[in-house]
Amino acid sequence: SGTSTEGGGSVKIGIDHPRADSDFWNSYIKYVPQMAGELKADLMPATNSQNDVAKLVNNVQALTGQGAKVIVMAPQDTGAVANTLTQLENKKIPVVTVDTRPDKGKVYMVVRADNRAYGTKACEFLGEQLGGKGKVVQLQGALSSINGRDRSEAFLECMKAKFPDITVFSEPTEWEGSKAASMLQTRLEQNPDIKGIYMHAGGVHLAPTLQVLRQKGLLVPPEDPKHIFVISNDGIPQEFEAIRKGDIDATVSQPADLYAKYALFYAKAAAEGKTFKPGPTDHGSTIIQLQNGLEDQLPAPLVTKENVDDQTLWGNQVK
Amino acid sequence: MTAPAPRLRLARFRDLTLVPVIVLLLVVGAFLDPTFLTPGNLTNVLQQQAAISLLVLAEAMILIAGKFDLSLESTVGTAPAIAVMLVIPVSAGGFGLGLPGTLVIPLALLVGAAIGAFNGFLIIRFQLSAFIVTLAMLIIVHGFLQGPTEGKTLFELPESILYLGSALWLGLPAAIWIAGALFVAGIFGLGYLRLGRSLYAIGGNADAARAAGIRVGRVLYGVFILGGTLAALAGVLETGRLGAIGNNQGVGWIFMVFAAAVIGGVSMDGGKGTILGALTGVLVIGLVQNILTLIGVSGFWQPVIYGAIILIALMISRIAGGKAQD
Amino acid sequence: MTAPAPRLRLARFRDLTLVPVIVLLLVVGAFLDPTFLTPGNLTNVLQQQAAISLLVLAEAMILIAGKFDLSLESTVGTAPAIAVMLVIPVSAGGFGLGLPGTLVIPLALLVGAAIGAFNGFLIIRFQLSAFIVTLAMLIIVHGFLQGPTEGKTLFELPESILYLGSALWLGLPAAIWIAGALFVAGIFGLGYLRLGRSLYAIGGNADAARAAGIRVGRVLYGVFILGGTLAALAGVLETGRLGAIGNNQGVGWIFMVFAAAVIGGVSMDGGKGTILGALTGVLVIGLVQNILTLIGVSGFWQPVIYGAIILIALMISRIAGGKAQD
Amino acid sequence: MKNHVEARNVVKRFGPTTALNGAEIAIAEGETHALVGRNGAGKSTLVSILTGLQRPDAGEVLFAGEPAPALADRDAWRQRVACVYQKSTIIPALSVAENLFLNRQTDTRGAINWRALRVRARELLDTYEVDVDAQALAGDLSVEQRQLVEIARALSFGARFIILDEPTARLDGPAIERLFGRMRSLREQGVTMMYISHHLDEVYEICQSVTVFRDARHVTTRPVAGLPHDELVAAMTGEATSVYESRSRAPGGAVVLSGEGLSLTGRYTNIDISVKSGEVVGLGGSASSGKVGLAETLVGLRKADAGTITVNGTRVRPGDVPAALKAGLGFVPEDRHHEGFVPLLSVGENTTFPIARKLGRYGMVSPARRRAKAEQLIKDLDIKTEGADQPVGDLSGGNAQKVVFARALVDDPTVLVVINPTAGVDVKAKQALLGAVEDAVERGAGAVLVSDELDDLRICDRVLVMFHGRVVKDVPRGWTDHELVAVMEGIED
Ligand SMILES: Nc1ncnc2c1ncn2[C@@H]1O[C@H](COP(=O)(O)OP(=O)(O)OP(=O)(O)O)[C@@H](O)[C@H]1O
Ligand SMILES: Nc1ncnc2c1ncn2[C@@H]1O[C@H](COP(=O)(O)OP(=O)(O)OP(=O)(O)O)[C@@H](O)[C@H]1O
Ligand SMILES: [Mg+2]
Ligand SMILES: [Mg+2]
Repeated sequence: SGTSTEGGGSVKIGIDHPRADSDFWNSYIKYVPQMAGELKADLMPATNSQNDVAKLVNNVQALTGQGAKVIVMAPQDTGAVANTLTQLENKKIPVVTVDTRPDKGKVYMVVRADNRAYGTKACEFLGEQLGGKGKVVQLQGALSSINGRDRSEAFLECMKAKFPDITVFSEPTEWEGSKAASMLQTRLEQNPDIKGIYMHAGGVHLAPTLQVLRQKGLLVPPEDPKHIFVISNDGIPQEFEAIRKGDIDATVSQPADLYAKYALFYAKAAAEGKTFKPGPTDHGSTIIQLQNGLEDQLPAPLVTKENVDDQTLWGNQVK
Repeated sequence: MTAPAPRLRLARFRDLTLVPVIVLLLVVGAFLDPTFLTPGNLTNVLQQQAAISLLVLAEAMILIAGKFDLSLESTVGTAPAIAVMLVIPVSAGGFGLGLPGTLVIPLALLVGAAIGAFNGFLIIRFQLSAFIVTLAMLIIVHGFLQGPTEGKTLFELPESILYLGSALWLGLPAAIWIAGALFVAGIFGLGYLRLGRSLYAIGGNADAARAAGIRVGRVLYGVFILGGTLAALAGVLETGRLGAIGNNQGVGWIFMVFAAAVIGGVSMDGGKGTILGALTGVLVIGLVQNILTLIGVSGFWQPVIYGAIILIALMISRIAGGKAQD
Repeated sequence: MTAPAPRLRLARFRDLTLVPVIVLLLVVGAFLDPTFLTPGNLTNVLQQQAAISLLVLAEAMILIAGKFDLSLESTVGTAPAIAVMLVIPVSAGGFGLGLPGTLVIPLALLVGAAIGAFNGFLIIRFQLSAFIVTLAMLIIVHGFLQGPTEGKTLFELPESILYLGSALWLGLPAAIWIAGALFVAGIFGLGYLRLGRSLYAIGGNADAARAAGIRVGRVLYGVFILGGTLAALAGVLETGRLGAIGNNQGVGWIFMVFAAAVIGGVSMDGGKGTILGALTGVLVIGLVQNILTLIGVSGFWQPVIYGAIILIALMISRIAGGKAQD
Repeated sequence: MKNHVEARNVVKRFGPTTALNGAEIAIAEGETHALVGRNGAGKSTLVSILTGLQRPDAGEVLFAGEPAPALADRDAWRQRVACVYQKSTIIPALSVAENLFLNRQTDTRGAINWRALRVRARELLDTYEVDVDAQALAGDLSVEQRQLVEIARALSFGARFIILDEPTARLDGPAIERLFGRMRSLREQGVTMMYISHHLDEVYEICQSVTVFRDARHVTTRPVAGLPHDELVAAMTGEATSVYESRSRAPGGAVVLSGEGLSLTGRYTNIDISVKSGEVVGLGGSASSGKVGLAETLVGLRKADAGTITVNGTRVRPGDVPAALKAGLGFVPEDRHHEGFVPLLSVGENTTFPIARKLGRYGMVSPARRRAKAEQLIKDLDIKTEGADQPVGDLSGGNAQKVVFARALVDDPTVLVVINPTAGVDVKAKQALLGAVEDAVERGAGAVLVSDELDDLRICDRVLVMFHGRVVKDVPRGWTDHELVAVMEGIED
């Protein structure tokens, strides 16, 4: 899509953050101004849609009203932004979405790691650790969130295909630590032989899970037969800490820094009228073609005790 | 023994106590951001508030009649979603009944009315606490969105359901006209019709209303059904504005709805308040949200500022209204 | 026209109308899952409900006194979080004041009491609507968690705050003992203490209570402060159970709290209900949640079943209680 | 003459209470028929059955020989009967005009013409000489004004049968006279009326026949003319009862209650009052004289703008009820529903709140001691109740008033302030309540008695008459009705 190029840096980029109450997004929000400085992008004050797509729509209207020429957003509801995207397309305002891929409506670039890949990686890790049999618990996010659903579906599909002898209990926690703790506790009471846990979000599930395991005396080293293998998702510093201590075994690092960096990178590129093509990029990722735009699939590394001290991981860079 | 006249005159303006607040917000907004007072932005504010304002209208009537409905917020998502699923094919997430797409709006309104009728049934027939019945219904009705869709967003919608929420009539979004017309109808109905006035009588003293020959049960049924229908219409408008029905459509609205109604002078104890007052409450909340967005307050602290403004509006409406609130 | 004694006797058991429901749940649960009736599982249920039960206790007292407090749910997260931030170093997300770690629980309770006092101040002194004041406070207090933490979970907590929520006393989680003791105190206090009985008088007819020599304002202040303190204690227990303070701690609890209190027989109109009744309400909700988890109902349809059970409990408590609910 | 209204063999139960047990009444066309009986005899229950608000458990109601309409058909009921209920049916948040024409603001289905409605309301109010602004909010009216609005509304239906359930309990002399004038002219127009009152002299004045209910049953129906007063009272109470004789006594020397220089804008100005131990001081005056406002100030329900109050030697902080109670005051407020009792709480708790601290140690209240105390009060004041555990909200009006009285007396007050103590109370109860005041005074208390009823004021050692917010005369014992009324009306000073 064509953009009104009036010379690089003076093009205003409007950005909307999806929520202010989760660790992952909090890190992302912190990276944004830093990356904007590095990339010399002209960023307007950010709005925050508090996990509400109706607010997102209002915020985008306000941003364009104030003169934004490019919009960066992270719609947590991938369907309900369709109209907004169409309106922005009509106004010739390119859109970069972060973390989620809108179902409908034109996007310039989607910047995300593949959430289905998270689920698959977790499944493969647990399947191998358990030797293909036993019981595992999946602490799901909210079923109404696309990311939670992608992780959950991919995890279940992979388990069914590759490890049919593993029983999976899925617990809908609504991203709430309290529900996670209660459900896990109940499930462990019912099935004391559970051997693996997949947590959809380290930020909310990590501490409650450890607390339940600790109370049940199950927080023991991998060598101990009572050990429960735990894989997390997000890659926040506390998960790395827990991996180092041996409390959990792995996590999938969702690259908050890269989300921020490439969101702004593509926003600036859009402002400058650049175009991209599917294929490998110079930063170790692949751009794929969608029916409504392009998607840069950023790498999401599996972090275990072996690579937990890798300084390129974003979780090792936050103070 | 006769009451002094000035005080009475003032009472008539009690529904307008928020007007100074609105004026203040307009001035402050214009001062803080040049975009604010542009017709485009103000139109946006109205359009953004159109759907929620219908819920405020519905809730104001229910509150005036002395009852309570929390489940309205769930109807906003569920009513249009069920209607859509009745008409779209299985491949798009529907039930595959193959009903014609033009029926979708009437179906949505019907679903809303049915939810309202069921609320009324439990509250009026079984004399259950309206708060808890509609709280349980809030959960159940939302389950009827999440269950059939399995948490997925419906985005292949029949054209007809999108029309109202996205069309322009005479240069203004249709949603604004619709909400405006319904508010005018509400102001007139509750101000000048016997049926409307009977809501005040029921909310003020149900026994007295019954003694005066008002069919209390029947009127209350009507109010709940109308409330559900308005919530469904709000859902249709919101669907058109957003272009899809997410699982969270309407979720979390109800608190704002109550805040708007109460700062607009509607009493939680029934029998008091006006539709015009409720409208000013909606406007205050819409303007505050818009200003906070425009000046880009940090998302982390936004709730504090927002809540504080509600408190201040509440105090102003208390001081101007002159009476203790319930 | 003289009254037969049986009715009076029966009236005393009105707070126990949910006991048959609890028995039914125990039977159904045992039938559906062999784990259900094990001491381990029942202990878990109690532990899981300990924190929320303190909120129900607080809300029941506030409702009996004829008021309302929605902001309790926000205090559950904010009070311990602020207290923790006061003692932990900047590097761990604190304010860096360097207060001793042992102070963290008293500080949390103090924050809770302060929030309650501020609610009381607005509601009693300014005579504002309790519903909307505490709704605004719900938003503001949560903002005071989200603002200073900037949305981050507090992971590095002083040991002392974790103790109560995770310790075992005589083989049972300390949280159960604490909640149990406070409920006993509540049942006793509201049943046999002058001060406790005055809550019923105030909720039933505040003017008459004032005329009977009860210092209404002072008692209400006390109730709000006690409510805030209990919510803070609930937050401390929950923090110990979860091992960290996330930004969502307590969020969304308040509806369950009201549901528990009301199905337990506490009236939203004030002056009616008992702490024992509220306790049975908590147990019903805890058992339902536990059974749904054990049998692994599809997450998508869980809300429908859950809401339906609340409605059924409500009807049972209505039919057994014999009087219309408000 | 045929019966315009007839109720046969009506039974009505509320839970374990049988409010009507085979009761009957027959009212002839065009007569004004009194229904009397003690508190809780079932009078108001019969009213709700005769007006179609409640369905009798058994029995039937006939209008002009025809069976009554179905309960749901409110319009049919309203054509047959209009009523001023004992419990207010005024909606406070609505204007007087709208209250008057509730659910009939228009004759058509169209929009309400508010201006026309106000005009109609003013006409109606003028017809019945009710001095109330049609535009005022009903909630802002005084108790008396609200009552007048209710009466005007009931009369305005043009029904041929009108029920008035204790309309005069809250009216003062002139207002009662105006009401009676209206009733007489209605009777001349052939309207049938049922009139309920505890003032038997009113029955003699306005009614042609009288029905007596006792213990939920019909006892007798007689023409009023030639019916001896004693016999009527005996029918009501089931025993011979003599007229109340006020006792004489000599006031002591100690001043137990005094107010100096009290002023409250809009209510009263510059009042000095002092009450001695062993003395009953009456406060009289017509509507709006400020007597109630003054009494409410003395007990701490209101805060005076200026002046001081001393109770039993203690200077009490203005507007502080607990402090006044602690200093030894007991009082009966004007409106029992408003300030008198907590309807959901038991008789026991309502009566003992002021002495809760004496019913147990460490802030505890012993239920056993509370019940014992309450049972004693129930006996002393002859409160008709299922027992100390019955909620006061379930009692009949007069018995609820006795509960309020019990609360005032429970702490053996040194000062007793009672406002309209006998409103809605039956003859025998009235004697009991006035006797209770005198008993307390004989034990050494001083009392202030505010009342619109001259009979009540008769027990006073002296009556302070107020007019437009000032005490205009201190009338010693021995006044005649005529003298006192003249002072109250400001005709003579
Ligand atoms: N709604 C009710 N619920 C329970 N009991 C009731 C109810 N209404 C009346 N009663 C009882 O029925 C009896 C008759 O009451 P009613 O009000 O008819 O008496 P009344 O003759 O009008 O007395 P009063 O002169 O005091 O007004 C009383 O014992 C009263 O307690
Ligand atoms: N709540 C109120 N607000 C404003 N004015 C009031 C209120 N109550 C009474 N008044 C007015 O104050 C004046 C004195 O009232 P007060 O009740 O003391 O007189 P009163 O002698 O008791 O009259 P009544 O016999 O009618 O009760 C009257 O003009 C009355 O209308
Ligand atoms: Mg009566
Ligand atoms: Mg008065």
